[in-house]
Amino acid sequence: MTATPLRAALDVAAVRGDFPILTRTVRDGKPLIYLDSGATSQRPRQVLEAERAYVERSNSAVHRGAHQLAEEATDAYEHARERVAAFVGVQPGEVVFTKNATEGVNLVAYAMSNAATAGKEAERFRVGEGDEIVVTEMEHHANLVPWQQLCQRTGATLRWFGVTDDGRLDLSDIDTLITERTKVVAFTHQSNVLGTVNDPAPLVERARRVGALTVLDACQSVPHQPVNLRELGADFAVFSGHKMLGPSGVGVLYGRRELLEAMPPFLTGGSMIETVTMERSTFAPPPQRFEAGVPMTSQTVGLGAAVDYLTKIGMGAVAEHEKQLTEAALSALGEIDGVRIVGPTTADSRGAAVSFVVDGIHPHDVGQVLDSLGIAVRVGHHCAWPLHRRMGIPASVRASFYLYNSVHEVEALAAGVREAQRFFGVGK
Amino acid sequence: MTATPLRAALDVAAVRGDFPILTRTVRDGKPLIYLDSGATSQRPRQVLEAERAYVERSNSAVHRGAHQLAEEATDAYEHARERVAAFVGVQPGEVVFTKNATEGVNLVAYAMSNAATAGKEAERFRVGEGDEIVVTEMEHHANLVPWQQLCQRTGATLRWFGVTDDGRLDLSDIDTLITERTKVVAFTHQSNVLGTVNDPAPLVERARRVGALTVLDACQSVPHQPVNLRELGADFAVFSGHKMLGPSGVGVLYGRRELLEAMPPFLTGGSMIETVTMERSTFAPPPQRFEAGVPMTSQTVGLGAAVDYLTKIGMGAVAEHEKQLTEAALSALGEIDGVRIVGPTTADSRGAAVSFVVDGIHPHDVGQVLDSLGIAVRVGHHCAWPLHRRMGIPASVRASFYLYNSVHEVEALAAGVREAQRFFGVGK
Amino acid sequence: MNLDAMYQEIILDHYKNPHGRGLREPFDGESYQVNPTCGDELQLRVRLDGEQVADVSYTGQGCSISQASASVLTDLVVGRSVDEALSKLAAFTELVKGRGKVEPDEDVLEDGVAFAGVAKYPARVKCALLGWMAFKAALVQAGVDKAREGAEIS
Amino acid sequence: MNLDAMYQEIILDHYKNPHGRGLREPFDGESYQVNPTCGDELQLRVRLDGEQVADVSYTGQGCSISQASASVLTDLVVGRSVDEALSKLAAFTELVKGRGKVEPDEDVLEDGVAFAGVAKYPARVKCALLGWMAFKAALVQAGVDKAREGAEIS
Ligand SMILES: Cc1ncc(COP(=O)(O)O)c(C=O)c1O
Ligand SMILES: Cc1ncc(COP(=O)(O)O)c(C=O)c1O
Repeated sequence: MTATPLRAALDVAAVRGDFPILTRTVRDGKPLIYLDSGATSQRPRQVLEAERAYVERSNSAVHRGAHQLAEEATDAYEHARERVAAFVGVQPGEVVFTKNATEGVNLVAYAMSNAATAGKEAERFRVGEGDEIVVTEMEHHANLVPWQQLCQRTGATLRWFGVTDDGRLDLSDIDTLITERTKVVAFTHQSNVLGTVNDPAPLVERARRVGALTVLDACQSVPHQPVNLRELGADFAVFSGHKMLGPSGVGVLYGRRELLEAMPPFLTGGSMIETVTMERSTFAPPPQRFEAGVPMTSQTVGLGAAVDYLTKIGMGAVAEHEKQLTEAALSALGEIDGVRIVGPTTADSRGAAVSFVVDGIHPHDVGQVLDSLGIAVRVGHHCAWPLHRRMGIPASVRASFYLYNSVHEVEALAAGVREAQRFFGVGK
Repeated sequence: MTATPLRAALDVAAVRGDFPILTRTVRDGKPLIYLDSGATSQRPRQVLEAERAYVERSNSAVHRGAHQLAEEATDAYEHARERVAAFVGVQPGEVVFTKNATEGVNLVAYAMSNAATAGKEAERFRVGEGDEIVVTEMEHHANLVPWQQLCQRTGATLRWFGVTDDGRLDLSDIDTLITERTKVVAFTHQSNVLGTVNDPAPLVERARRVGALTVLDACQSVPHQPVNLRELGADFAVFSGHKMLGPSGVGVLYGRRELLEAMPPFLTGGSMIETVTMERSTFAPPPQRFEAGVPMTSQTVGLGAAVDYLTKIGMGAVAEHEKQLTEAALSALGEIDGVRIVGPTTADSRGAAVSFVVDGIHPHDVGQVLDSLGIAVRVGHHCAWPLHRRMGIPASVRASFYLYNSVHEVEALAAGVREAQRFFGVGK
Repeated sequence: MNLDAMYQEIILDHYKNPHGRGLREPFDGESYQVNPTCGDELQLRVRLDGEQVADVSYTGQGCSISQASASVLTDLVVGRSVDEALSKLAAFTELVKGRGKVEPDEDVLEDGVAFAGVAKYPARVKCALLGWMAFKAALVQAGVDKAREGAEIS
Repeated sequence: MNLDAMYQEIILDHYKNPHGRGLREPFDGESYQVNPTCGDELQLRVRLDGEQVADVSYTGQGCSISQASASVLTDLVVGRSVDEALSKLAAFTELVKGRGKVEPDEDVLEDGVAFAGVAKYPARVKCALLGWMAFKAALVQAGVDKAREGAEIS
């Protein structure tokens, strides 16, 4: 019996029909070609409608009322939590809703410095002088700066893995980087610039061996491929609703249950307490402990609908579709003289963020020409400045694809780059 | 010439027509009587439509792209900031978008402990042993627990103003409470339980004299009365979008410009940096410095629309309308034997949160009876547990009114309370 | 909504005339539970006699549901074996968390079946379980193996 | 969109053949400016001769707009009085922040008028102002009174 790997069928035209914004035109009537989903994705009708139905019918404060609306709101909120948890293979109690992934990383980093003055159960989160935090040179600022700041607050030292010339994580010094001194290993699952997909296994294993916590930045993986966080084994992971067809203003921090249970709170206030007196407070169990104040209720409902939408299409199909687009882009751009791909040049262990530079034209100017053709890409360092420095470039152009993009749009991108070369009189 | 104070005309029926949820029924066909706006308010069609129009047309990451959508999104976001700023009489650069008011208070409290390891410009934010933070006994947990935690992190001491039996702030010991040791005076503008409106002037003046910072919890005032934060003189203030007809997931921190400029960051990551290397980062000027990661874009657009809506109706008219409802409620509930109002019993310097207890029936049970009649109130301690303890009660029933409530609904509330007494066989 | 379905006579009776109320000595385990949203609180003690629940005593303040539930609890578990008590706990938990879809067994739950109406109001489930959570925690404190706890309450 | 409206010949010329580029000594004030979203950077020095801007020298890397704008800047301010330079700065700022609604005065801005097209693209305004922000900061460092800075740039 031979397994025939199915090229999963994703009907791009049908998918596009669900996204109202994709029918609009820009710059004097050019159809929008949206290749900036790595920054933020678009929301399908189903998400907009779920959110609206909630607001028009059940909107009220969750976990705080005894009336019917409050009941419905709480159900909607917790039901969203269940679906998001199931989507990444974890328990609902392990899912904390944040405003974005950035807050999630900060939450863990601050909880760790808060551990200094918290109870004994928080001991394993404490960091101080002599301790080390390990990150990588390909991190988004969101998974770098909070750790720098944690070091600044606590006196710990930041260390990092380098990146190879072809944009892969250089794990050759793993045993000297991750040591008994290491408290946290924070790394990205998928680079938002290079597209590189990192295998968490060696890092998780080594971290576990030395007793360090692992924090996985899953912002660019969860939206684009099937991800089972439990299987990956990281202790914590973060991702953002707005990058996976959901609303802005909602993100997710996953934490292993026993860790969340021992971890001190971060934001404090209403809904996260157990008892409060003027003198002192005690705190609710997770996930409530980490959700202070009235939460982003309708946004979680929207995120739940986004997860349903993605599940219905199938994350395997999404990944497969993106792989086709990535292959097409790597080949079409690779053919252009004077274009250099920043990151792996094949689609293996690689996601659909394709960054490149064009000899003789600044990325900003390339982006402007593409924009004039209706093609929305991102230019700059994409919040990964150290990575750009490592790759020897100040900035790059990034096209990032999602389930609603078509091969036709990839071709338009390549044609647009040639047009930029023509306009600026470079290339042949 | 005599000034005739106009009873401002607010057309409740017309207003109600803008709120889709108010037409629904609950509990087997009872028309919804929503008296829980103190927890969260409902959103008018105009807000829903503004948000939807944004998402269907311009949705993209703000401050991060050079394409047309990113331009439009950035404009929409910054335009919302301008309108929110104007609504409370401050400059756009003094408005920081947070996920809720709770985050706003935490932001200031964490920035203050971060000041310990930040540069010299942050000196005035530093707190440590011997320093004092002053709050009040009527604070919402959101303006109490973060200060307790700041004290725990830094060794500072928490002190507080008491509350009088009739629910007013007891300022008699202001000169011994706010002293040269005081670093922060944090207090609510309007109590979410008592309805009490506090005059910020004496607190702001005294704090200024001793060089302490003031943090105003404006969650319950900005939605319900004309508020000019500049005139009130507080250094910082917070409020939440979801309590003022806007979306959940967006709140506001106001900070005086020179303070925001000197204040260390709180959440760190993308969009709030100036330069980043692996070794260290520098940070953008405010307000960007305090808005890490992709923000709640569509939600700020919704908040902008909410502010427009309120402005069109006029905050004077809103306050006047609520005053009528409050007077009606105080009188209708006051007439019932066995009902005790928690807070001032006249509508002077008082907002439209009316809390009460009913002899012989636990608030939870009162709430349940009201719910069975379609009346949504809140029961419990409303995130003000120390205040309830001070008032000698474990919990209370709170009805909170807004511009879409009618005197008829107030009457239904009073009738519902009588029904609860009948059902539980108490009262006469 | 039918108020009577929630506030059945049995519940109101237990509320007005609670059984087993008061804190008694000696005891083997004790627990203080609080409902963080409404401030209801319950302090409960359990005394074991070998494998038997010899006494449950409690004090606290809260709504009719939480107080009546504690009263029903004492009726159901005092004099039973720990295993029996744990299976009552499991059955009661299943009932009130069942959103009105669980058919209660009167042989097991006796007066506890009256809480079937409460099960339809998720916001009140915590009230109904307050005493039971305290009972469970007190049992653990009294040395009953966590693994025997039976149905998870939370 | 008309690309030619933004990338006017004048701009492309300045980009390809920048005026005054390079860092020179001596200087009285220096500033390093960076565009945090795209990483463009510019280091700029100014030398004063009494009330006169004697030289502006700079280096850096960035897009055509930021580089051309720095080049135009040197043409406009070198040899002028500080006051004249500040009023050019004010006029240029007003133009590029004007969203395409400000009519530039060619007598004041000379080649700078070519940036009228850029003004329609708010994301590029920072690029166009990078050199001017550096110039302003360098002037302050060189001792020019902050109060004289003229139009606010930010
Ligand atoms: C007076 C007061 N302060 C603070 C808050 C906290 O607001 P949020 O939960 O939106 O952060 C609330 C509302 O819950 C409030 O009423
Ligand atoms: C890899 C990666 N990590 C973190 C983030 C931060 O996500 P957010 O801005 O939603 O917090 C992003 C996106 O901006 C990202 O691409």
